[in-house]
Amino acid sequence: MLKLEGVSAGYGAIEVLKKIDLEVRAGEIVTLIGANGAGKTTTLMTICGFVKPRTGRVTFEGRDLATVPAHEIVRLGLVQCPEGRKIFPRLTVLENLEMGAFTREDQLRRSPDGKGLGGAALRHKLRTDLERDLAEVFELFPILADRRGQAGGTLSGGEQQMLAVGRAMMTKPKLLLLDEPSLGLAPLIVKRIFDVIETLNREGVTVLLVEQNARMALKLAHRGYVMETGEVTMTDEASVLLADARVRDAYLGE
Amino acid sequence: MTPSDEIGAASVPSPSSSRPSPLPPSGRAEDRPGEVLLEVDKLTIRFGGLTAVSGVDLRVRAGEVYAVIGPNGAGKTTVFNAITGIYEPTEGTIRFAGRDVRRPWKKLLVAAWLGVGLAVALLMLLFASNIDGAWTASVKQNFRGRELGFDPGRAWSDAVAYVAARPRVEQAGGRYYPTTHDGSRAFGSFDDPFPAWELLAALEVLAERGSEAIVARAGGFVVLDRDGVAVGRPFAERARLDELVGPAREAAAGARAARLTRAIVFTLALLLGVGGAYAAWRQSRRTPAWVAGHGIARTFQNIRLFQDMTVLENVLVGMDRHIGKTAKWWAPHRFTNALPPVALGVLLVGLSATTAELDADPRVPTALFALFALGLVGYLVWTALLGAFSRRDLGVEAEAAARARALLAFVGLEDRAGELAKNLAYGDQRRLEIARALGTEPRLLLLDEPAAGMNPAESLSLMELIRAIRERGVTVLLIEHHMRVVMGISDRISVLEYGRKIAEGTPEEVRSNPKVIEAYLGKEELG
Amino acid sequence: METLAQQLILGVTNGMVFALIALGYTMVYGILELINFAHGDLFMLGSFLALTLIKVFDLPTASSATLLLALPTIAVACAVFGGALNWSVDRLVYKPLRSAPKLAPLVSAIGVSFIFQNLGLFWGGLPLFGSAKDASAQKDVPALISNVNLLGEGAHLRITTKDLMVIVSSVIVMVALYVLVRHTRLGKAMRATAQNPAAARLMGIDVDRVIGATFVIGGGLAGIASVIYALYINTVHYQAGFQNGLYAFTAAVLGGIGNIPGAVLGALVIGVVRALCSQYIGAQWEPAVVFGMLILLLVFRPAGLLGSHVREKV
Amino acid sequence: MSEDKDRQVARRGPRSRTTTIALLFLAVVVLCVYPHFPFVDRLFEAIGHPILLDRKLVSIFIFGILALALNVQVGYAGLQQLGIAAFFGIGAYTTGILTVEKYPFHVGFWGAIVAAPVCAAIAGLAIGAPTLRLRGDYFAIVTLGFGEVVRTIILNLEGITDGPRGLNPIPDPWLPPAVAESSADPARVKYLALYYIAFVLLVGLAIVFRNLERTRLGRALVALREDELATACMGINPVRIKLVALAVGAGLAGLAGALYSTTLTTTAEPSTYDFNYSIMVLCCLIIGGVGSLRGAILGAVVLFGFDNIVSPLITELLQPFAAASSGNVFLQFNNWRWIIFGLALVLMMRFRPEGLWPSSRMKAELHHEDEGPLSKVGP
Repeated sequence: MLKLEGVSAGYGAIEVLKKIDLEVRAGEIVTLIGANGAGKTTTLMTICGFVKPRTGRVTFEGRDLATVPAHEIVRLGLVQCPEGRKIFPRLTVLENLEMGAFTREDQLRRSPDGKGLGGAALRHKLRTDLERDLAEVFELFPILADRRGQAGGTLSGGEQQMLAVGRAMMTKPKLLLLDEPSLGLAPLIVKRIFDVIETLNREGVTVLLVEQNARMALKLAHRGYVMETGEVTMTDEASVLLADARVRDAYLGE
Repeated sequence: MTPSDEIGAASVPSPSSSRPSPLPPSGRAEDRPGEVLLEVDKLTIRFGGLTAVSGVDLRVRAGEVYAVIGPNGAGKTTVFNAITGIYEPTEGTIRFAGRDVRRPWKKLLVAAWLGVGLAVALLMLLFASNIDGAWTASVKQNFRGRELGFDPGRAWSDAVAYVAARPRVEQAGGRYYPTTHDGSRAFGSFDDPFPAWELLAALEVLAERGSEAIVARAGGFVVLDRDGVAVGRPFAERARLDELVGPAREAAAGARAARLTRAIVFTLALLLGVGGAYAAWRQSRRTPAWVAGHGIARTFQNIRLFQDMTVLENVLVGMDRHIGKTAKWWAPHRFTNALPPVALGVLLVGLSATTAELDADPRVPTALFALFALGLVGYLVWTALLGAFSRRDLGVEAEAAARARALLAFVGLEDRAGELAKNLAYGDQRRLEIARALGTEPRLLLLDEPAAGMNPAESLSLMELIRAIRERGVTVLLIEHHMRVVMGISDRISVLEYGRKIAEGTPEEVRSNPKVIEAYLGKEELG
Repeated sequence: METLAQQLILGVTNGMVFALIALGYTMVYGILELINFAHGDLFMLGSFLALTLIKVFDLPTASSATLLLALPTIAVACAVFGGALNWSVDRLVYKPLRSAPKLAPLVSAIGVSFIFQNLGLFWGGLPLFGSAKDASAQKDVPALISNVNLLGEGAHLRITTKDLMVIVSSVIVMVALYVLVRHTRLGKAMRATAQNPAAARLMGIDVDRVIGATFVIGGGLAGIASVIYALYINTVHYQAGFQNGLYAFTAAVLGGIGNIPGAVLGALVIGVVRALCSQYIGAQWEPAVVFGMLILLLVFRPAGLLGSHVREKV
Repeated sequence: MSEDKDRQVARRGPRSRTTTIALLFLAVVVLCVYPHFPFVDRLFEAIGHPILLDRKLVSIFIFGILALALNVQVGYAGLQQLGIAAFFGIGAYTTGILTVEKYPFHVGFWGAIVAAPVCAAIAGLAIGAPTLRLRGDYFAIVTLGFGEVVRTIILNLEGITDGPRGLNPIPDPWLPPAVAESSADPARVKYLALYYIAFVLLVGLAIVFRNLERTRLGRALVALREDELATACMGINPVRIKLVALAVGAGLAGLAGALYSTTLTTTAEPSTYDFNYSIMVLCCLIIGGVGSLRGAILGAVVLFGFDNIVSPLITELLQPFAAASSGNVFLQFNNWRWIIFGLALVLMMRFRPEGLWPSSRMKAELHHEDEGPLSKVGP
């Protein structure tokens, strides 16, 4: 589904990624673990088109992303839920979620379902789709339903993270990139978020998960990649990695 | 893809259990272990309508490692920000080593606001009373060229009279013209300034009292008040007097109105000035710099190093305050250093000045004074800036650099001193931030998620570091999510949730507290 | 009392024109945090275009029916011109500097402002406006809209057709802008971009296009304002953009920069203060009073009248 | 410190460092003797287009001092200051009021040169103390507004400042008789005196600031520009440092004002001290390199040189064409002035934002693009 072949990228004079190869197949949860500064976030940024690869190719469903601008990549169904919960602080929870569905209209227009529809019918379909998806998000994160009228910036950290995940879900991704969803959250909430990721995956969303909490990530994922200073140093089935002595030493702390 | 053999081994710094503590003693009074160092009482912080922290109490004792845990958004960092003076608490107090963590009120400062307020008010008063006119009335009118000179006393009284909207007498060509305060209207012309002057003043008095002016004959014509008491001196012609009374009374009324406006403007401006100064001071009562200067240092959640400075410079910035104490600008060596150039300048100026014929040129004394002042300013500049490069100051800097290096060695960064901070690895940046904070010679060190983003091995060596810091006699207060770190090094733990403290105690107590498990830890994590 | 009422009317009318310019400042600032110094001069160029069109089509001799048709057309033309120019400037000058430190676009904006002023000078030197020697002189705009008092010639208070024209047209434009920002997809995208450009991009919003659209809208508002201003004040000068731009910018700051209703409120306040100042203190003190007020306000309310204080996240 | 030196060497290489020092030294020596051997002027006179460089050098020095003053505020303290002309004007008018014949003070040039900076610095403190806590852009607007307020006040207090006429004549500086009698031509004596006073002040200030950059104050300033809050948490009071920078910058601008008005023998009309002038000085910094001493001076030379030497020269050379087409607005070089400035600024920001001759530190600070895409666009 997603394929990185020999991708190098960086900022200014610094090369962060050095010839990365990475692959995500449809229906998988793949996790990317590694120390801070290993280039995990940069990898995600490169996939999303925020950072252009210097060498190598990023392909999504066979399509080369080199020439596709960042906002178009979202429309292809490749969505990132960024680190540090970049939500819209002065929009309400509901507006934040609706913002996630921003590209929906364009997508619908292009899709076969929406081709023949006129303005009113299109809007009606949009509305019903939106409401259905909202209900789905609220079902997963009931707390968001309670706070739908509240400004995003006034939510607590955990709620903001849920909002960010919910917002990413609203874009109806085929492939969801999650950047450290557990960062700075209470263990209890981390668990909740991981449960949601599992649920989403069962519903057919492919997930690429970047995580500090290597143990939980590897328990959840099908496969894992280990990154170190800009290079992928190991890749295997998650259970194998979990059992690997070197991984245990470096990332699991046992 | 071949898995590297070096995973972990390369990225994990060697454990530093045998790390020496090479630092000289901090020079502060040693805190007695067990004594309450930081006391946070019923701390409440609201932003707009949102309550971030409500009624939190913390007691941190000297010599312990105290951890604050809780979900993100529970208000932990907000508490830190309040302690370090970044936020002003809405309610509650924060006491450090027995004193309030805010700048004390000082008489001098009260006087300073009043001064500022008065200055603003005076300026506004001048504007309200037409600063241009005041200048004309006081300076221009009273300066009649070099030969005739300038009477400062008269100028002052004229300025006061102008601002107070009192009638004035202007003179031209040997005759006197009594005028309204702003000079907009003159009343006749006289050989003698007194009658007209006093007449206007008298009329004004009467207008203010609201009493009738009576013109009567009593050895000349005078104005009488209602009781028949003469106001002003006799006046020769009745006709002239009659002509003057009406307009003069109008002028008096105008002056009264002007005085009223000025009084209002003055009062308002005074309030504004004092209010502004007070607001500024209130804001600055609790400043991070002041707090840091009193022994509380901190690190930040998302590392805030000076990225484009070297590692060593980062630590030196932290030590700045203490370098400053040893290198005061008035230190004696600065005076001696500055002496030769200043003496030379004075000598040169003096020589050239004495060659002048002092009596002939009246500008010479002024020039000498100015040169003296210049010398003084130059000297100050010299002492403050150039003097910093005396050998002694270089000594101070070198000593500071040595201490900074010792600090770097303490956190294990001794061989990175010349590197730019931004080029350090993530874990090293955290360590550098701690070293920089230690540079301020704190009694209490606040660490905001020091282990965030560290792998387990790095976390372990961080724990070592925190223990070493405590052994140096620095109390540590930290926020952390990594339970392993928290449980491993803390003496006591507080748990916050939604801005409230839900539990406090030793790691064991907290770990088994059902409220904490429910709200924060969850069940599995403890296994 | 009548003088006061009269000055209030004058102030509100003036304030409306400033508001249109201030909106352009505040929208760009809201999204890019850039003080677009060239905005005032863009407005000036717009008024030159308006004057040129008026002269080219010889409107002073036209019938009032023609005028009714021609003036909105000119307004649209100027709006298009302003929007296009502003957009091109963004593309050529500011866009390459998106990631640079804040001083860089600010200085560039000052540079563009200089270039615009000079273009205005050249424009004024065209043979159309008479002798080229007077390029820097003030140009008169023919009085196309009558200055008749709507309350009757005898009335103490004067509200003229001109005042009405200014107020009505400005209000229409502002309402249109409000609807655009509140209720359209573009408006939504603009608000999202203003709050968090990176997240907006992750939502599939083309941030560059939104910024471009903001410049177009801001420029368009300045274009419309320039026509209204030319017809209202009846003069055009190549340095007028600087003074008016400064007042408009002050208005935006006064209201809380980045805040759209704030800009309008700030502009009205400035218009009224200027009018009262010229009546009661003296017209020559206007800049001192306006900027003095601005400084005082910022001391006591650092985020402006309607702005919200943004707390730095530590 | 050896550490320091190592780094500098590593950055720029020893050769360029010595070359720079040698060049600077040469420039100082040449400028020291230039009034006596004005070879450039002779050259242009020979061509038939006198440019009077020697006269204009005094103005360049003064402009350089002004640029240094702004550099303290903008470059060192990182304040976005758009009203330096106000302090310049305050200095000039203080000099005017304290020295002209019609007012009773007569403190003379030497008194004014002390009083003018003091007054300007007090004005700087007065405007800075309540507003320094404002965010960068807001501070820019406050200083811009302050500039306008000062200009308006100077213009309108006609009773004091003589409004648009300006205060004059401002007397020549008192000089020791030995100096004053050194030449039969008093104008030449005055010119030489002002030349050397301005030159010595400029060089002296440059030395002082160069040293300041290496003191702990310099270090604190760098830290402050990078992260104000973190600096404050190190026990360094940012407000105090910024206030000092503001006052010092304002005072130096006042000093430049005193020199300027003495050179002109008038305070010049108030509209000299307007926003455009402030921007001109800012342009000096930007062209030369914000925060760089040598850059500020270079910028002053380039900008002032262009405006007062090159531009008139080109105008003169174009004279035949301009005259032929009777006032074609495009053919007067002077009319292109602002386009050239504007383009220079825009192109500069696009291609060399660090300026022509930046300091290595500032260069690093201005190239912050390497931080990743999400960090710079956040709220």
